[in-house]
Amino acid sequence: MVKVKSLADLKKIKSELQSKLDLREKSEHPEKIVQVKVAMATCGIASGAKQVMDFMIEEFEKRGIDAVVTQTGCMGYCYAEPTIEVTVPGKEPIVFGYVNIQKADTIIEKYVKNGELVDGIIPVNYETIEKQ
Amino acid sequence: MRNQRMELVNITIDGKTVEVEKGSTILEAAKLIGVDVPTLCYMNMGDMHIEHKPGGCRICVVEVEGRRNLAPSCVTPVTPGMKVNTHSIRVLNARRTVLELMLSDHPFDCLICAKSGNCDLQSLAQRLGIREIPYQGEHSTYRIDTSPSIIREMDKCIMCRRCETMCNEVQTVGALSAVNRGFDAVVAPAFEMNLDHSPCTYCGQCISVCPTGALTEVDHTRQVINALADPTKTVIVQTAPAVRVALGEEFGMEPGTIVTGKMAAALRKLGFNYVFDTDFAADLTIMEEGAELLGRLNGFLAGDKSVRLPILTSCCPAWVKFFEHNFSDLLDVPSTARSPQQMFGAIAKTYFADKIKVKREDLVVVSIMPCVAKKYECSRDEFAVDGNPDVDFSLSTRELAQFIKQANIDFNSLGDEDFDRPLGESTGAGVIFGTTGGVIEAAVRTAYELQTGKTLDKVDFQQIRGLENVRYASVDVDGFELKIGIAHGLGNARKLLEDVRAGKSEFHAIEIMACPGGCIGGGGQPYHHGDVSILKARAKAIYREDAGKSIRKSHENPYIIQLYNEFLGKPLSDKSHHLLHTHYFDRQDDVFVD
Amino acid sequence: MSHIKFKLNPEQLEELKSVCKSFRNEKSELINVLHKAQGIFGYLPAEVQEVIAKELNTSVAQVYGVVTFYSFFSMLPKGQHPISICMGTACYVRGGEKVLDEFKRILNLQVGETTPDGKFSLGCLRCVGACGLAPVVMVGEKVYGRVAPDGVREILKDYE
Amino acid sequence: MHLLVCGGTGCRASESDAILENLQSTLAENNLDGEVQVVKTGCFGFCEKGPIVKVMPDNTFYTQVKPEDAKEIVAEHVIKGRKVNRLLYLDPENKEHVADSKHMGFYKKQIRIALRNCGFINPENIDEYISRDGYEALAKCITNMKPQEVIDEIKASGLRGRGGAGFPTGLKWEIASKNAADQKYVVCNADEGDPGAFMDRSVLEGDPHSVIEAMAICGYCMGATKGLVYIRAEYPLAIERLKIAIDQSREYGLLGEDILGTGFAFDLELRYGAGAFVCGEETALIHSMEGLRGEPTVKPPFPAEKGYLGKPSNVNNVETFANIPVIINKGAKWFASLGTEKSKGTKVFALAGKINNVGLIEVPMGTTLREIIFEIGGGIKDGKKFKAVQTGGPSGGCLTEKHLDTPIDYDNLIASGSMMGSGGMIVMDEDDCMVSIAKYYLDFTVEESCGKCTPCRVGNKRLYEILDKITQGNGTMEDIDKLRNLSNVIRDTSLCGLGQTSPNPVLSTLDNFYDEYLAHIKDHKCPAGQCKALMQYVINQEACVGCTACARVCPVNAISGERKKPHTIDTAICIKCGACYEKCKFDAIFIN
Repeated sequence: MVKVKSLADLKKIKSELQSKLDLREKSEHPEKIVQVKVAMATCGIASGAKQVMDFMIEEFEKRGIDAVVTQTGCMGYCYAEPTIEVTVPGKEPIVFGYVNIQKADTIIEKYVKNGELVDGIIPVNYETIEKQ
Repeated sequence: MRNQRMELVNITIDGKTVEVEKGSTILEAAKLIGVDVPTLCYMNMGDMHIEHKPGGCRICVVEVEGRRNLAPSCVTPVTPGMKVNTHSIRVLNARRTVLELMLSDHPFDCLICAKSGNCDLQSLAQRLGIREIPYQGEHSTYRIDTSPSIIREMDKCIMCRRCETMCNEVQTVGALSAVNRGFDAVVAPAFEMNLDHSPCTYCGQCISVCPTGALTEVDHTRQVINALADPTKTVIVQTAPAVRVALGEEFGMEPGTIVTGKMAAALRKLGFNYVFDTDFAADLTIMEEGAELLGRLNGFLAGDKSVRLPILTSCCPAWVKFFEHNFSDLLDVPSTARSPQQMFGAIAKTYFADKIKVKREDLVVVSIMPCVAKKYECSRDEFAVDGNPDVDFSLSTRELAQFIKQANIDFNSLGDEDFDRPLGESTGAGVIFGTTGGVIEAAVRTAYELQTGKTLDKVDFQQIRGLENVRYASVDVDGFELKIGIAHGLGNARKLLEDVRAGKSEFHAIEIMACPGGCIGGGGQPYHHGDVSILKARAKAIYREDAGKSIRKSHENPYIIQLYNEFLGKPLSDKSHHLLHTHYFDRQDDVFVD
Repeated sequence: MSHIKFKLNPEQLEELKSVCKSFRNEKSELINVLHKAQGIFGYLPAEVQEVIAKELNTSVAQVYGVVTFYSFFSMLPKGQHPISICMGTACYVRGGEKVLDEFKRILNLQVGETTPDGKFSLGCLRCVGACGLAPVVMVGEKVYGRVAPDGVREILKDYE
Repeated sequence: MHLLVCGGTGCRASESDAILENLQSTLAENNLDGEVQVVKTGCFGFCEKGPIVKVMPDNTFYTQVKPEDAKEIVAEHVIKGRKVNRLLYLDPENKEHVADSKHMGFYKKQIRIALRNCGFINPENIDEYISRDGYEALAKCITNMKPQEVIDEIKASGLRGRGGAGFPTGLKWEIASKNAADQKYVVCNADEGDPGAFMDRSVLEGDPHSVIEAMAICGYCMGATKGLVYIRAEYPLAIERLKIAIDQSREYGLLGEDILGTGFAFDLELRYGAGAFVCGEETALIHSMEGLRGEPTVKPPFPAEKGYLGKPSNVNNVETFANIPVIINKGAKWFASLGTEKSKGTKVFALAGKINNVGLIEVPMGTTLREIIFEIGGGIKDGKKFKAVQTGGPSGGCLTEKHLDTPIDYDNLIASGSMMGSGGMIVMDEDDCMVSIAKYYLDFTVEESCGKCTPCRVGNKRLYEILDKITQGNGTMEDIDKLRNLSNVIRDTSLCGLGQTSPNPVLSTLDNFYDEYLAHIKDHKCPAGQCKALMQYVINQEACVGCTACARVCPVNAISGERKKPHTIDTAICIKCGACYEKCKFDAIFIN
């Protein structure tokens, strides 16, 4: 792994990383790259987030959908764990709550494949600092 | 000592302005202007570097203008312009409530408590005029722990943690620690076992500082009374040097009052058949230990590499147990000489029993000691013959005082009496055993003359006296520089011993006393309540007693000479070895066994 | 105090000593050492504490004083399936105490005890931070959320 | 097109299910059910203006929708593309309808600074952190700023310690920086101990690098090369993620020797807490890290003079650190623009208890309790009545209806008889007995008191015992005086923050719920029906149909009666577990 040797170095790495992410989002086949983040903090894991994540990775592969499933920290919606955020390219990220394997399956089939929303959307109700 | 260059701070306490050194506490500042803020857990024995101020009891709280809550005066440093009120309604109510809380978790058996009349908690309750305890609730209850020397009745513990500081920081014994937490917190040995399953040395320093009756000595007065009442027994008593300079305190005398004569008279009134002096045995110890020192020294000077130096004194039983636990790899370093108490017992039950034609089992030897470890010492198996101990019972200075009072003896009006002979005659060298540095000074007086054959003109070795924790001195023994070290307090002893273990020690002889100050500060002495000036006064009295003696070197004691002539032969003879020397045990794993 | 008899075998003794050594036998690492030791033995029997005291050059009383101060350390072996009921505020207001009572009743145990067959032990813990799932019960590493008293038997069934 | 209908409890109570049905049927009538989906969502947190219907993708936000509005929404908005103005959210300030929910002020209620990366990045991947400005603040500090400049920036930001007491962070750093020593330490307090609080855990699990970065910045400011994170052993996931993050930072050279070629060195070690709440107090924490019993010591000396191993140390909590990189990156001025006059920035709260949206929120200082509970939190569970909110954990107090509109900051909370604490916020409803709540907290304090000082060791025990006596129905009016006096003395004389604040739950409930105390003492009644000793379960003979459900569920067989005939409860046997009460479908069992 490369060491970050200076401030300039850090900035360079950052812009490389960002363009890599951008590339992923603005790829030539945007419809094919779906991003899923699974909230994997203690409450999430306790309510089965790990199983949901494993299921989604496996199913995307099986169903031939180009997707990246990553873990992330607590989204704050503890009442609705497990929660996941699904970003279909070109669309706003949507957070789904109370996701079990069945629900995950529905999300893939309905939302990811057809853009149909399903029950259990968690409305995001905060601002990020980027907007400030 | 006020240093002129010290920065000074002005503060106001109870409307009075006082100028104090920066860094002083409110408590210290208050003392300067005669405001006596009560304290409980606080303890400061400055000259001996013993300080304990956890700020835990909260009795000493005062109101500081501008501060949100009350300040514990014992640990709050003064700041310029600080305005303190030590007796506002808020303070008085808080102090009273805190004490009421303490008492709400304390047994109400003051009437029969060993500490009654000497209890800091009791005095404070009196001082604050507590007449009822508004808060009732659960009491902490613990099993009473009885060991050979110390009783722990932790129901009475108020968590001042003084004992913990003494045991761990001062003595580095490590027998006690605070255990559990919250309401269940208490000071206890590991696994809350009894002290006899711990590395406790029975030095009794925990008792000396305990403000309540949670830690007291095992009381043997009853057994002594029974022996005195038994017509078939001849009961003799020996009194340690440090007792005579402290006993008077129990009868309202100034610390440092010498009461040797009154004490002998009182003991005689109590019914002891013979009143003897442990100082005699101290002289005997010097003969044996001195001979051992010279033997090792001369061997060393002759190039014998197997000689173990330095030699360590062995008259303190707490110290003996300490090195058996902690320095079991160095068991051949200390002198093999028994302590004066045990030498006395061994001689009494052989030489003296023969002289008065009393059978061993009919002779009861009682010792009066400034110590509680002595109780343990006389119970050690190796100091008994067929189950009959050389010393039957050991009473502390406090127990003796209590006994005298119980027997309706008006101690203060007693006339002076002498000890009986032959075991009551002693020299000034025997007397100074009672304070730190005394044993080594006594040993030097004798060793010098025996080694050089010359007379020592100046017997006062000022350079080795005092209360510094660790002291060093060298004595010119006819051209040879004898290097000696002195430590009192086991923590200080540990430092010297670690040097010995590491092979770094330059000393030829080291004196060690377990208690800070030596026996004058022993765990069985009248409570000094943390006041170092009392210890200083006792030490001074010891040296006064020494200076007043006509004979001041052990080997000149005529009855010692007689003892060797009639019975022992010479120091380190076979008989001496058998009666006056001992051996040590490895106790490093000797704890916590069920 | 009653003590569970525990005897270290030579390998365990060596393992414990090497744990101490990995922390440079420093007194100030006592709590780290205790964590590791409890990880190895499941609890901290007296003999383990004695070895640690010796290795770290401190007194057994001090080690015991530390062990008894922290609720994470235990001198009693836990059951095969340690049950912990969260007593955090969120769980409390959502009925954690009732759940605890039900476990006590069904298993006939008090907090801190282990069933005679060594299968279950019962304990309380402070907030696990899964307040969204209150009341929370942990059996071993598994977290059960939104537990109602009548769900207690169901949970226990998982371990029969 | 999607129509999102709120399925949160609040909205469902006001017929959101009917709205959903009406929308679906209207769409079907118009043959639009294939193109437009109606979806039920979780709570928008805006229950005050519910039911909510949101139209995607144009973000139209309809409030206070009634079932009969469904037709108009479909006819106008879906078919004609014209928004239904009268249903749009009315901005309370400029009285204008807001068409796009993104412009609603409501969304400004939460601003995520400390939580900025939680739920966004993969915490186990340093690249994701870097791509979101990670380590830029550190780089900026050590390459372009002098330590004092950084300290000045933190001071100017007005950031105060988020652990509870609210000491100005910049000032704390400055003091530590001025004490010269050969070694100094930066300590992160991650021993989150308040029952019902999980902010720090979430930050460490979701964004560990922000804490690492901030600690390094602090190290640079005070001249420390070593950092220690004191973390609860009960947080295995947080520990694991932190370890991964530390390793990654080392690999990147962002920890270790000569960071970014500046010569600045800094590294981190973990220390584990072992279950002692008092270790949240900084001196106790330091003793615990030294391998001792976690007992606090008197200050002064402060850790900044004599801390870990006797060296100058600076202790801050996780959330405090998590704010630092943002302050450096966006500037003190920006940070200080958020919040109130004396409390700047935002605060993370763990919202729990009888509230719909249990969760983690971050709001600017000055937000009111009402906004948090009824807007963000979605109101009280099961439509019950709000009774109190407990903030500050065992050190805090219970606030009531009358405090709902108080802007929350350090000073206001203290003035209201509670405190900020670390950020636990437990909502209570009409079923919660406030005497029992006070007792619950005292039980906690008694359990967690270290035992060093008398007032905390014995005083809290006595407080607990008196409260217990009252909940048993044996209290007297004299006990109330005792509670007050003891509470005041414990507060006034305890050694550390634990004891100084432990009576707060008692005092605040005495102040705000005095009637409940009276009811227990004088009437021997627990108004909330929580105190077992004061209640009796009774079967209403008229309502009981004899279904036997209660008798079957009773664990002690205290209920008897023939089938189809009214049952009775033998109060002598009844253990008051409440199982029958919960089981009865006919509301025939009541609490007397």
